[in-house]
Amino acid sequence: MRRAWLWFGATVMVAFSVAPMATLVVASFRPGGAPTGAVSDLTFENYVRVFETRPFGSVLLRSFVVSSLTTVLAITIAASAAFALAKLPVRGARALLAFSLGISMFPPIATVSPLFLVIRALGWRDTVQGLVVPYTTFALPLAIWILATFFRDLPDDLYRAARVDGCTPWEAFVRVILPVAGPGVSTTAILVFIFAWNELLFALTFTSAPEARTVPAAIALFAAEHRDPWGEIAAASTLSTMPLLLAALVFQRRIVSGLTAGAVKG
Amino acid sequence: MRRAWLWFGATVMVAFSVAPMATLVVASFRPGGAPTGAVSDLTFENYVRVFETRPFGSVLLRSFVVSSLTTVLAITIAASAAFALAKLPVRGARALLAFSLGISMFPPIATVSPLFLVIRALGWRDTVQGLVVPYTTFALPLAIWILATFFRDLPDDLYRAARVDGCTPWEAFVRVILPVAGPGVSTTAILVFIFAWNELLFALTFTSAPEARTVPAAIALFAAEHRDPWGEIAAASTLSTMPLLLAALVFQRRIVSGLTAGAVKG
Amino acid sequence: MTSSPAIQLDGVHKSYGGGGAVLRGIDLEIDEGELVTIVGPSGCGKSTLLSLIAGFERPTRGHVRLHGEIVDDKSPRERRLAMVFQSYALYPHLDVFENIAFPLRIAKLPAAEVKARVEETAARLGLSALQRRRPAQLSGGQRQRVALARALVRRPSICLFDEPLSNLDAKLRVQMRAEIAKLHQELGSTFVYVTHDQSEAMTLSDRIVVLDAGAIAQAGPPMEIYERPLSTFVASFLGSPGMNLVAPEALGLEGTSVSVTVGVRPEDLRVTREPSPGSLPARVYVVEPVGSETWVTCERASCRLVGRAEARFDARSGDTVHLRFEANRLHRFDRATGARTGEPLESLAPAGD
Amino acid sequence: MTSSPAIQLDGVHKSYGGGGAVLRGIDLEIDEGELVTIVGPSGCGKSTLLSLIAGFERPTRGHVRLHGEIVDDKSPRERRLAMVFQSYALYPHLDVFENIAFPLRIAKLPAAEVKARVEETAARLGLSALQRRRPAQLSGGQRQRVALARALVRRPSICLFDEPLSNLDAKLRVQMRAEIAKLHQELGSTFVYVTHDQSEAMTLSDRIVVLDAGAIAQAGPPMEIYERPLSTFVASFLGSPGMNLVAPEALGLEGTSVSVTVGVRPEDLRVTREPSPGSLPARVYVVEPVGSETWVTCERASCRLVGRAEARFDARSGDTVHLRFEANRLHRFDRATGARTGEPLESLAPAGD
Repeated sequence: MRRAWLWFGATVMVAFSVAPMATLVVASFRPGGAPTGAVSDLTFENYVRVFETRPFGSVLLRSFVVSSLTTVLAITIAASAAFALAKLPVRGARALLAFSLGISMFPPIATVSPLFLVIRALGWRDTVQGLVVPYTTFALPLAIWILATFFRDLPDDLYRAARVDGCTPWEAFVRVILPVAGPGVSTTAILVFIFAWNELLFALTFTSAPEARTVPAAIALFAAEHRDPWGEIAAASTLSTMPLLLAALVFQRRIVSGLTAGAVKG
Repeated sequence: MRRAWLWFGATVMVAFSVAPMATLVVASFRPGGAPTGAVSDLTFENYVRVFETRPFGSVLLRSFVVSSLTTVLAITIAASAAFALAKLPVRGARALLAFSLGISMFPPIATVSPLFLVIRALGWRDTVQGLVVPYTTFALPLAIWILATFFRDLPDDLYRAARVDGCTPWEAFVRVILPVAGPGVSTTAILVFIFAWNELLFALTFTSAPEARTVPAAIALFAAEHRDPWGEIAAASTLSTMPLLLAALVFQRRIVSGLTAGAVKG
Repeated sequence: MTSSPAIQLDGVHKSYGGGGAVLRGIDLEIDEGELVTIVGPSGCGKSTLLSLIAGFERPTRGHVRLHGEIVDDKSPRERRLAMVFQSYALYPHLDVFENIAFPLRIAKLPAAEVKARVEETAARLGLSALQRRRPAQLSGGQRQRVALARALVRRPSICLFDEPLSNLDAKLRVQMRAEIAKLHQELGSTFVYVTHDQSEAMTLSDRIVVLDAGAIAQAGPPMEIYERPLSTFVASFLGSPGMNLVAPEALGLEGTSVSVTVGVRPEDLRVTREPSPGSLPARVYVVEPVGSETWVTCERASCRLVGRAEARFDARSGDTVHLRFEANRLHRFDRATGARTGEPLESLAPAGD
Repeated sequence: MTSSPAIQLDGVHKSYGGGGAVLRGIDLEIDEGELVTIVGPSGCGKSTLLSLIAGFERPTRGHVRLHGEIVDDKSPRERRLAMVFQSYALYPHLDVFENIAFPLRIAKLPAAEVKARVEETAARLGLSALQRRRPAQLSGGQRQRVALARALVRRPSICLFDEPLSNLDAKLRVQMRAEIAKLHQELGSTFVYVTHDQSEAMTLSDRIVVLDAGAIAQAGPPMEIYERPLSTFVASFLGSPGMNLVAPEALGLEGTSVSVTVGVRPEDLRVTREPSPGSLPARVYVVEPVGSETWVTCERASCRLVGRAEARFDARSGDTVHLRFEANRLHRFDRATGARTGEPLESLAPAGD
């Protein structure tokens, strides 16, 4: 019984996530992005075209800058806020956290138009901050929540011991809480980075210059062009997953232990 | 110092999430959706038009069906899987969970085109399952992760006691683990529902019939029409947040305690 | 009653993937109706042993038999044991009545019988007035009673206890200990009781099994183990304060040809201010009054010895006191292996200091 | 040394929003160099008291003074105390050396002095060989030593201990207890030691403060409290097993005009198989051998009494035994209030049964 479920689950997962991914990678190496064909047909043509006929280099750079800044900003704010929520006796902390989580759960499609007016009024269209600030705002609640969960698991005595040993609250946070919660912080950082890297709707709305787009927005707009860009879409998509794959490989152990800490037996 | 940060944070949050939301609601009650004007101008015209000139009733229904089915399916599978990961000695559980989390983190824009081919091949365009199955697949890893975290916090002895008291593993799961983890399960269910309710990209790609669209897809396509639909977009957006707001009000205590369990001091 | 022992372990080994063995060849028979405590320091494998009997894990080698039948592959459900957990493991979403009724409900007993048996068990454990409370509304001692009631409501022939008292405070621990002993007498079930607390083991058991690093160091009735420990490990583990284990010189004894460690229990080592015939002088290290008597830790020949003095013994660190003991209360162990090497040291005559 | 007490609590109240008071008017002075244990059952407010002294919380009413100065609004950092936590609270990302050095590094001491002082403290606590280990690689006892070293490396004038031994096993607890007493003697600092374990309080303290429901039930030297408890609460809390508290009839005594509860310590109640002049018969309820002696719980006049018998006392539940005690070892308490009402009951002549 249990085995049957396992196989069923694995099949669905392969059909709907692994298989499409694989198809995509294969297509990116074929002329015109045809999903099937002989092995000898493999080519780098699509990759070359992505950079030669489009500003994909600057798009990648922009994506990287936006995602990194969002991550740094969100983690800095979220870590301090989560620490306060988890370890200091803040009045109404629960309600505050629940409210901000609630806000971040409203449909992005509903807020994108009024937010566009704000961004335009600030003159932030096509700027880095025009994406970083809304991303940070929307990533913050979940980041605070996850980090607070990690911080909460740290024994109170650890913070108290640091205080008795002469630390100010800030010193206790920087010298004890933060290093000890290291895996949790990196996990959260990676989640925020991925959110910013993958976000499509805001990126599409708040940018118009081709160089100011992020990767998902750029890929989405390939399809709006006159000729069939399937091969280039595949190449760009594959390229866009590279940084995530690389990060995953580099931080593999940390991510696994961070993500599965407390979730898996033994 | 701490106060200054708090005010700064609150301001950013208001400017980039609360304010746009409020603007939207106000605009939905004005002729043509003009964001400012006299109080006497308030009208239900936009709401009426959304239902009279468009199939918005069936869109709402479709959204509700898709989101509910996704939630039921994802929670059923995720709860069993999370239970197995958290309480049974499954070999390679960590790696499996990390792998599936990794899969769900790839850019949706990258998988949407090959996934479209799968959906088309199965003849699932414009169908409920055409959205429910991919949604479930993508929601599953995070749902498993969150649930496993909740289940893991339950003492092992609870499961062992149920086993000694004569339960099969399944009975122990249904009669002890699930009821005890109640708040965690409802929290996860709400997160999955919101994900499915808000999802735009797959909904836009895998549906073409106006009646088969979900709310975000329908709203996104308002803008593609010939005349300026700003007032109707505002009305539809406001309507689309209603179920979430209602659910939030009804389950308020559960959500707050579920979301903030373990994250907030006291 | 069958003639087979209630529980029988045949050469049970247990190791976890990669790590060393947690249990190394345990042979043990527990008779119907016995109360056996399994005792040892943390990490000695005693909880693993209980897990193997309960069926949460299976032995790597060897067999577990219940009433003569090999049960290695049976689930906890099929073994029909009861168990009391250190954390109590009450079901927080059920009230006291439903917690106690849970095993009966799972066994699908008729409602009337469930009610009758739960009420009888609740009454026996003094829980009648609390039946509608949730576990969160109970004190530690009450939770402990509910856990006991839930285990005993099924009238199990075997009941396992995994350090059931270690979350209670000292007062309640002593009180519950007596109640468990009494319950065992009344019910006649087989109790297997795991603890790290030697005083629980001493006071409760028909038989004590001392585990050391995954093997049985000694098994037998409490007083037998107390009076004739087979190794320095057992000698120092049982009794509080534990037995003094020192070089023979520290007790003013002549060494024999073999290298020995001499043991003397603190209660057999009288500490007095004034010298008496045959007493040995020593320097006070620390004085610990416990009310009814005073434990005095002394230094002599660079060994530390704990001895007993009367209740209001007045001495300060550094004072000179005098130790007296009877030669037939001494124990002798091989210095290298720690194993008991012979009868008490009567042959060694106390020498002048 | 100043003339003000090291720690002074003036009418300290503490309550949390909504709930009742956790501490109700605590007045306490702790002198320079004293070792005071604060003892009581869980929930009596002893940990809150320590939090108030350490500065994690501030009193709702009243004041905390350190060396004469009111410190209610000072942070733990400004109070310059040291503290040892129940959970040890070692910094898991730092090795033993850095853990011990942490308070000195925060105080920005020069590296050479940090090194010298850490090494001296590590040596004193037998940690020299472990300086490069991480806390996760240490045993419970070693962690405890590191926690002690970290607290003492600053040579604090006041050191707080929050149940520091309760996570250790019984053996190690007894050993560390003696070491803490020794450290106190050597350092001359003021130690405030919170515990729920009466035996730690008895053996360690210069003075014991017994807390009951947020108020001081009694304070004084251990033997004074042990021999002259001011209430039934204190009488039953100190000593193990605790004092027997029964109606006078149970001890064959005539009641006087006032309603009294009579207390007798188990070690003052001799249990024998044979009757002797003035002894009282009783039925055995349960027998608990502890090695050096045997505790026998008896039933008499529907009261339970614990008495002491010799080591190999052989009796079964239901047997008749005989109790003997000396009248000057009895304590008398008011039955309604629990307060001590007079000198030991010499006026009540033992009656025949």
